[in-house]
Amino acid sequence: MTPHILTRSLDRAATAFVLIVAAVGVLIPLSNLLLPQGSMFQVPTYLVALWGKYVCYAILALSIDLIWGYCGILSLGHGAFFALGGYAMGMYLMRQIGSRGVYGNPVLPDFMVFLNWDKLPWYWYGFDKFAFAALMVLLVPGLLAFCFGWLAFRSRVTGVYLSIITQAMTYALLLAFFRNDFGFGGNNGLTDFKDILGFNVQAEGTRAALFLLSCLALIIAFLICRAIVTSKLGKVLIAVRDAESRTRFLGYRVESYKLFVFTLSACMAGVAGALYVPQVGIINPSEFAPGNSIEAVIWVAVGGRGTLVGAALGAVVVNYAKTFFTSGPLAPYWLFMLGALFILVTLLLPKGIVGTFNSWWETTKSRNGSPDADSAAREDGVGAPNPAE
Amino acid sequence: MFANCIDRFRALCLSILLLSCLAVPALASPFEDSVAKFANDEFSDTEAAIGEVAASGNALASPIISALQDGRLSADPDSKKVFVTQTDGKIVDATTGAAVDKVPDNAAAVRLNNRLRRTVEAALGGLTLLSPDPAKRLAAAQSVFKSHEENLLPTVEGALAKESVKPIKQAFAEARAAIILFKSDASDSDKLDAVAVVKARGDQEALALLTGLGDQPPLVAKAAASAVSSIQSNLAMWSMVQNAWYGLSLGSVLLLAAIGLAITFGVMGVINMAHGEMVMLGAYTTFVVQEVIRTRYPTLFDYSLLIAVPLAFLVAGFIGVLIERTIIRFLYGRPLETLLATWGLSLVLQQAVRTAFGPTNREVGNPSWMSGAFELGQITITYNRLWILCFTLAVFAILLAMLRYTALGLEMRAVTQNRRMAASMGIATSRVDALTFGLGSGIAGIAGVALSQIDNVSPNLGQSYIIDSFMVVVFGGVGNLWGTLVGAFTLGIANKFLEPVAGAVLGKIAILVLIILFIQKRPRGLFALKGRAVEA
Amino acid sequence: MNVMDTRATSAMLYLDGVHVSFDGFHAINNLSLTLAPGEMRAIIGPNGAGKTTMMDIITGKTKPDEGTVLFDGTVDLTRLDETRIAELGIGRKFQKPTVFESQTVQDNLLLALNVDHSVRGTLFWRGSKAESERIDKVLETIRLTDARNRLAGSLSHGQKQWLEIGMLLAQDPKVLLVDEPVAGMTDVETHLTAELLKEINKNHTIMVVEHDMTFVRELGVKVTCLHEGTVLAEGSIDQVSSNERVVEVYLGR
Amino acid sequence: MLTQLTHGIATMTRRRALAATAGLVLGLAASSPFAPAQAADDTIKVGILHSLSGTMAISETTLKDTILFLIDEQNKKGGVLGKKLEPVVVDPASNWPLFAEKARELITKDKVAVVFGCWTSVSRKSVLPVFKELNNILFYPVQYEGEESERNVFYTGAAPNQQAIPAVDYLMKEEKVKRWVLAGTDYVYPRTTNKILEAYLKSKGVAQDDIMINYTPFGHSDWQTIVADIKKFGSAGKKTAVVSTINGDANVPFYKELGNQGIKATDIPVVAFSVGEEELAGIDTKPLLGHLAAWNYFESIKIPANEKFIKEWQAYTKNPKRVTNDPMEAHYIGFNMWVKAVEKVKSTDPDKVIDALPGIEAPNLTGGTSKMLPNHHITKPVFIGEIKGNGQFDVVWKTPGLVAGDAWSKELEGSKDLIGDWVGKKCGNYNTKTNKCGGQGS
Repeated sequence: MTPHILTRSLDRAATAFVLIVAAVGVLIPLSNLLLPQGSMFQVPTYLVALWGKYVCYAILALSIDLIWGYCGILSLGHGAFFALGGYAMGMYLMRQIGSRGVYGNPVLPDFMVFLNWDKLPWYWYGFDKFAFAALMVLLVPGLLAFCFGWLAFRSRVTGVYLSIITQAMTYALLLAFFRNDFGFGGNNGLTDFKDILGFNVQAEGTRAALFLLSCLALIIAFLICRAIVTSKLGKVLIAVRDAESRTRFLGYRVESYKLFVFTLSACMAGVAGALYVPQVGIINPSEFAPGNSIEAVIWVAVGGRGTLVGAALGAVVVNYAKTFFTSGPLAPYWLFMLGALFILVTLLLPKGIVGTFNSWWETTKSRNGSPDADSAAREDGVGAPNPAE
Repeated sequence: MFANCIDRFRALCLSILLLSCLAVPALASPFEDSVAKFANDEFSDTEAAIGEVAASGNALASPIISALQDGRLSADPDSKKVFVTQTDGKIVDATTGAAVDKVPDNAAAVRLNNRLRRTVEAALGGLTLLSPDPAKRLAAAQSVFKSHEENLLPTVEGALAKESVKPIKQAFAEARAAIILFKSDASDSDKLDAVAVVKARGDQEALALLTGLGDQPPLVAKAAASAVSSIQSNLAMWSMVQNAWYGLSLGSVLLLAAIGLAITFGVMGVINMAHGEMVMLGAYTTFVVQEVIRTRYPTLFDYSLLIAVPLAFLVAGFIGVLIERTIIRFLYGRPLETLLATWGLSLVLQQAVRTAFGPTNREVGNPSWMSGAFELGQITITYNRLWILCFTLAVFAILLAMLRYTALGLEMRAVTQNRRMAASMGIATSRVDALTFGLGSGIAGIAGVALSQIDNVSPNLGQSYIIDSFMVVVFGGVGNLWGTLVGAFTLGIANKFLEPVAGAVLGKIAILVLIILFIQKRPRGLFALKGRAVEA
Repeated sequence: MNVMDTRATSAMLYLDGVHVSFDGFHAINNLSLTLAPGEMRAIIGPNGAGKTTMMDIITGKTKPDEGTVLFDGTVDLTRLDETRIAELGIGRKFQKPTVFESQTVQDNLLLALNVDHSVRGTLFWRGSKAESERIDKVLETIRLTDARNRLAGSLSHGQKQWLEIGMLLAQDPKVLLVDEPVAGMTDVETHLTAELLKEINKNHTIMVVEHDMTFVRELGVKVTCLHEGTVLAEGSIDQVSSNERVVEVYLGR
Repeated sequence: MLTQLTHGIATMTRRRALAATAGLVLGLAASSPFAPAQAADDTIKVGILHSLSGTMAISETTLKDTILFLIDEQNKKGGVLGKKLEPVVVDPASNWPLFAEKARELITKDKVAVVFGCWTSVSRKSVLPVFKELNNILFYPVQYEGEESERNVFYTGAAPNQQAIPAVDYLMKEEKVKRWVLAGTDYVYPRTTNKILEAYLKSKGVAQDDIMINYTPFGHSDWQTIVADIKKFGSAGKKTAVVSTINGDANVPFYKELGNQGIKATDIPVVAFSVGEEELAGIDTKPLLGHLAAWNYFESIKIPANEKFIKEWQAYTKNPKRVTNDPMEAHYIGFNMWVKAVEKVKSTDPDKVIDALPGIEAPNLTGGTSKMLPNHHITKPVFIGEIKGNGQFDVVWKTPGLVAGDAWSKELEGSKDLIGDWVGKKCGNYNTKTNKCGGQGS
């Protein structure tokens, strides 16, 4: 990528976001590793894992925002790409267990031994190599998205129809991965990981490194998204979102654009899944559940659709709330709160947290007669999406 | 020959005793001993007691054994006394038939297990072969067909000779054939005749009987083998019909679940993710109705569903109107945001029901007219499925008629086709919106009443139908009720023909993949609206 | 080569015997029409006459059930999709002004420029002087220079109409299909629009659909009146408006 | 806060903003809701990790109430080591990664001494690494597929040899069953159980043709085809039975279809391993009379200890109809074992308690005394119950004594030489052939 794309994409808010994430990525692991336990600023290890999870969710939210917020493709099956990336990583981690499994079989993962499989299925070959697995993390979700998108966008399946068939896709995958015959551990999925690249996944250092990597991935994903949405391509995407057939009459091949961002977004979701798995320690078919994908869309809606910072923020805020409400005396009522949050945000904050903040900022600034009201209003280089699709 | 005579004589005595229902006081002490064995609370003793009591020829044998079958026989382990609680609530001593005031406190119902239950059935079959009640005779003949007790042959033959009701006579003939087939000293020609009779019956029980014959003379074995293969090929043909029926039945469930969505989503364009929860509310309404009926008016139980249908419509419809007024109406023209808000709503409703009714399944009973099954040729049609199919079609027809012929229906169509025009013609569009959404939700509630008959009534009920419902509506074509109908039945039948080949899981996956591919071919479903209007 | 063929090959747009029906409703019925290069043609007709459907057919949005649609004498438009047709050089302005509301006026024009429209091209696009000069020029033509940084959604109705015409200019097509360009405009704006179209016509072939007879008269071009999907009359505005059938079905009273 | 954040960044210099951000981030991360709660020294915290929402709430909510009840009872008796027990309830929401997160939170933040929790195998697998890493104790109360013995986990539910195999034995002996349908939900527990049963049946001379295996997805609701298949399979002239490992919600429509299609227990009995009193509470059981379930506990068992437990439970939940079931009894046993072990070592230190637990005995609710074995499973009696018309079970058979739970199945090729022994060998997967810890090798 040429440098001008990068420079163009970094305005003040974006720079701030990158710096914050970088600060989080460096400071949390450092405080965890260097400060003495019990110190006020020491972040306990379990919080490193927890925040690592949030960061992965933020990447997933970015990938959804790229297609939904900027291109109007509402995928209710993005969890599928996340999970596929996770499975690719999980398969690598499974192979790393080697003979340390409970049955001590050097090649076969435990669940295969206990289903009496005598050899590794062909699609597990190669996953003992990290490079191969890393490639698959991008390739498998990307390829699925490409095939799916090629079919769907070429036939001009749009709007609700597209949302529903993406849901059908993830539901079909959910059922398939639940099948033990499918060879991915069935309902239990892949778990009991030991090493990643020779480091113990449970060691504090590894966790800290994974956290740092996740933050790095978030920054890279953010920069890629920024580069795209601030390029002319981004303008075309918004044009497609707001008036698809108009764009077509201008001579743009809309399906190619959609296919490009959809595939890219699936790859990003795959990376998020791959980083997620070693940090939570399990990947299982419930990640394919349609409800998960819908929830991820809601993070974006809460944070602010069509603003990249908002998407990432929404993921963190909703999941933080979930963590908060699922323990303690509020535990039995947390679904009420989550449900109410979704309803209230769509009703009262249709632009999401960041979108609403931007509007407020704009009015405040213009009231104060500040000259560059426009740049604050258009934090990502564009106006907020027209809610009416 | 001589033994046979005695058997016949005994059977005659037995039948006279049973028919006349004379309360001859049992003098024989062996009978008392036998009955007392019921009090031992050992399955082996109970089994012995059943055999002895059944064979005793005592007039009390039949009441005792039927009491045992229904759990009305109790025994006092200390005094070894056994009591029969009659169906009218009176209690008698099992050995004497004398009335007793009450069962002693330490007496407990005589317990059965499955093996004993079969013994009881067989014994009762023998005892009721000559019952004056035709239904009992038929049941007896069928249980003899299954148990093929050799010593019942004379009784069966006697009953066969006397029977005048045709189907029962047929059943007796089949029971006799079954006994003869298992009788080691029956002649080859008798056995060949018996094979023919059983073959003519042609159902799975006949098949079970013939395949379980064991050692037979070569001629008979050959005839049985050919009968088996003929029954099997016949049954294979029927299984196609059966699959089609199952498909229709599954299709009706899908249609029922989707039909409300066809209104809210198809006609109004509101993606209502809380649709499944409306179905759930309907099911819980049924539960509440049944609870009230159970505690207050137990005699009305068979009418519980009839009462629940309008109530479920009102409850779900009311909540639908409430949702429309407080949430959906602010989101018109933003279908995807409606999706998110209603998803949140579905979480709230689920948890609300979980809080109010507890997380576990709730029992919703089947009224008697929805229980059981009947045979049509060689397929079993269960009443609940049949009623659901009829009910679904009725709901569909009523809805269609409503949209076509009532003022509200006309207004609904006007508003969905051209809101501004409708408003300018004096239609209160917001009222119509609320009522349309209420109608769709109300129909979902009705669906809940029917689904409570075949599925769990739990807070998760709705979740399991939402995806399928959307698939049906999208597959059929949004905005077209007939499309929803055809879509539901197509998916149902396709699923049921795939299931035996691919298994339930792969079958379902295949259906999903087919839907995805189908939408590529026809992006707007089976019955898409064409023209400029759809682009608007 | 017979007469018809000559007409076909020399025409910019050539429609012959086109039929289209939606669910049994014949929207277009044996429609034949020829547009010569450099011509401006006004299309009039009552609602439902098939004007917009005709544009849909030309731009590839709707496929005709039968009939011939040729562009530039040789290209069969019925086989191509919207993107390809737009690339060939047929631009369209919609009945309801359709601009990209959440983007600035300037960006709307930028998107319309007929430069590389591939994914790669747009991803690595960097503005050139030539491009910005062209945008400046178009902005001037459509009198929106001052509004260049405003969001298109905040423009007035008339300004949106003009922006869309501006987008057509930026697209620089061979044929412009303009659907009701003056609907909702003031008299002054209408006049200016007519001037603008005449100016554009110097370099482009134009087909205008319009109800406003004053406007059509001001254009002073050949007029075709459609009715029930077929050509009812064709000729100068005076000829057409004096045609009895036209008066009966359209102008009325 | 967001406003301040962004506002701040806009006005401050970048360096100062960065410093502010750093403080904020760390503050946010390290403070609420994760700041270690000020643990009162006079209480011992007990973690409860059961789903209160989502699909598993249907089963797990009761277990949460059970532990709360047991803690309440224990506190009435004066608590443990003179300290009151304090329950810490979290909701993992039927979400497996959330189980791991919540386990971590319980151990690290709330500093619980022990956790009672999980239902599904996958939730246990998900929290397993957490318990190993943070060295805490999990009591797992549900029957499961076995093939596991971990130092930090105590399995108080049944292993396959404590449920499946006795049930099959019963059917063979009492019902003379010759033909078997193994019907299950497609996940690990049914798969493994069916593998074990298949091997076991074959060892008893059952032919492959006489075994039909069928798997259905979770929440399967249309059972027409499968019930018809079972009926067909059952009409081959041999006594047929269904061994059901069908899980959760799918049971209700399955039994309803069985009842409606007229399959009676006297024709084709169904023995289920996942259907207890709680599940039956949602079904009209009259058509199911005589179908069977195999468990280590039934509510209907009439001994004083059980009757007392039921009475107190119903009083505690203020619901005279509230049923009890097998996993509740497992928690009852596990809880009492933990209390005894803590009192024995006079400490709640996990290492000490883990070492003390094997050998601890605690009365169960069926009249016997269960013992914690070195493989962290317990001894239990096995009962076969027949469904009665009132939603309860009638015990028709029981094992003569208590059955010791096998961590590793003898019937499976991969595990037949393995044992778990945390007392002598200090190893969960000790190979008795090679005399080495660490599984099969090969």
